[in-house]
Amino acid sequence: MHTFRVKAFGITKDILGGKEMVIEAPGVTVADLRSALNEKYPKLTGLRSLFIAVNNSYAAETAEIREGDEIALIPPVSGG
Amino acid sequence: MHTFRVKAFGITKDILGGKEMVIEAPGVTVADLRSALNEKYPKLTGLRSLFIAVNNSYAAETAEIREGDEIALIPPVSGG
Amino acid sequence: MIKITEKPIDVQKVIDTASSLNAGAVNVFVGTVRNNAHGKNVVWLEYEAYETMAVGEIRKIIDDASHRWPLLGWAVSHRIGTLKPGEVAVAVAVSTPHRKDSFEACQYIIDTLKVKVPIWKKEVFEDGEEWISAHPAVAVNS
Amino acid sequence: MIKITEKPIDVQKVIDTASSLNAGAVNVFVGTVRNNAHGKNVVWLEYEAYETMAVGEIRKIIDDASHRWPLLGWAVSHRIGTLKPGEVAVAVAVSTPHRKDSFEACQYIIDTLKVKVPIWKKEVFEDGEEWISAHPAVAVNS
Repeated sequence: MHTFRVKAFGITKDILGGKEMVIEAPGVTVADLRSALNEKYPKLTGLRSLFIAVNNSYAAETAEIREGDEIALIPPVSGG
Repeated sequence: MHTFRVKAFGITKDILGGKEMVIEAPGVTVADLRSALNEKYPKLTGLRSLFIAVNNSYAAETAEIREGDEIALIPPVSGG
Repeated sequence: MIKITEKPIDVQKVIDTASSLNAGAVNVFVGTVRNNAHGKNVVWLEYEAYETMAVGEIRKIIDDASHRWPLLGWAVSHRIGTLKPGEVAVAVAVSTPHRKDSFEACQYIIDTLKVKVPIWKKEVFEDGEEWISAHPAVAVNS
Repeated sequence: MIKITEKPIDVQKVIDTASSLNAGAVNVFVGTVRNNAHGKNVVWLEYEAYETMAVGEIRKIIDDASHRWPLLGWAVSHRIGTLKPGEVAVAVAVSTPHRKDSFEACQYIIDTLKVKVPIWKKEVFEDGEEWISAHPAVAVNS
């Protein structure tokens, strides 16, 4: 298992119950992390969308996360 | 002959040589006034356009001008 | 608010006048004097208006815009007299519930103002001057 | 200038920052908090940003806009924290040589900001609150 520290914003902060959580995932891709998140917090699947950002940029599902990367959950944005 | 007092703006002020001029025209329509103006000040025909306003609105060529109407020459506008 | 004025335009005041508590969007267009035209340096501009008619024509444009977009507030201010490069010649602001309408309405107002409202500008260069758009071909009278 | 700030936005400063002596046009979009949404009274809004990423995403949008339109100046300021109805949430200003480009570039920037930049707002009503657009159907959690 791999351990990731994940920042949460907006409604994901409410769903995860905090600004930053530690998540265990079976693999190192964004998709692996997403699966682990959805399993632990099923309410995430009810969102209109959920992007995962790595190092301040939107990440593809196939991207691999490395140690020290900054990971963040991006629920539907609503700025402006 | 009919006598009209005409306000001039922009380049027409330069062509007529003043802010307000008295023009004699053979008829009472805007077209009559335009003919008289073009004859007296041929440089007006070199303009990209020339509208005539009566009482603060653009007037049709067939409109009749009455005593007391405010008449103005509107060369191509360039506000903004 | 429709204003034709010799005094510098207070853009913030134009925006405040157009704003509304029911609006989510304000779009503002500010037209400024450029320091060059046709490759020549502009020293200053002279703006002249047929004021009573200009106010009436702007009012017609606002009325038309009000029928096409849900305007909650608006303001148009046009400067006349002598303007130096960088100074504000015109400011248009509108507020609407949503942003797309604010862009469309503001653009309609300034586009129409530029073709209908009796205001004229003369560019003064170092070696001559020219009433803008007066003649079919651009030529500088020196 | 890209700014994410808890302090009230000074729209005039945003405009001044975007202005340029070579520009003839400045377009400004101001997004304000409406006093109602879905027919309910909005008491206040809470804006939250993932600041480092938000600044980066706005920079990408400006870079894209700079490639599509001749931007001579620009400024984007977004407020975060607690906002009351009537307050300015975002201000975008761009200057270009001619006006059409200023409208298009400003609209592109705000449209793209609204779908890409990680900023979130929660509407707080008298009887509940809601993270805007979070769920497929609009529903207010009471």
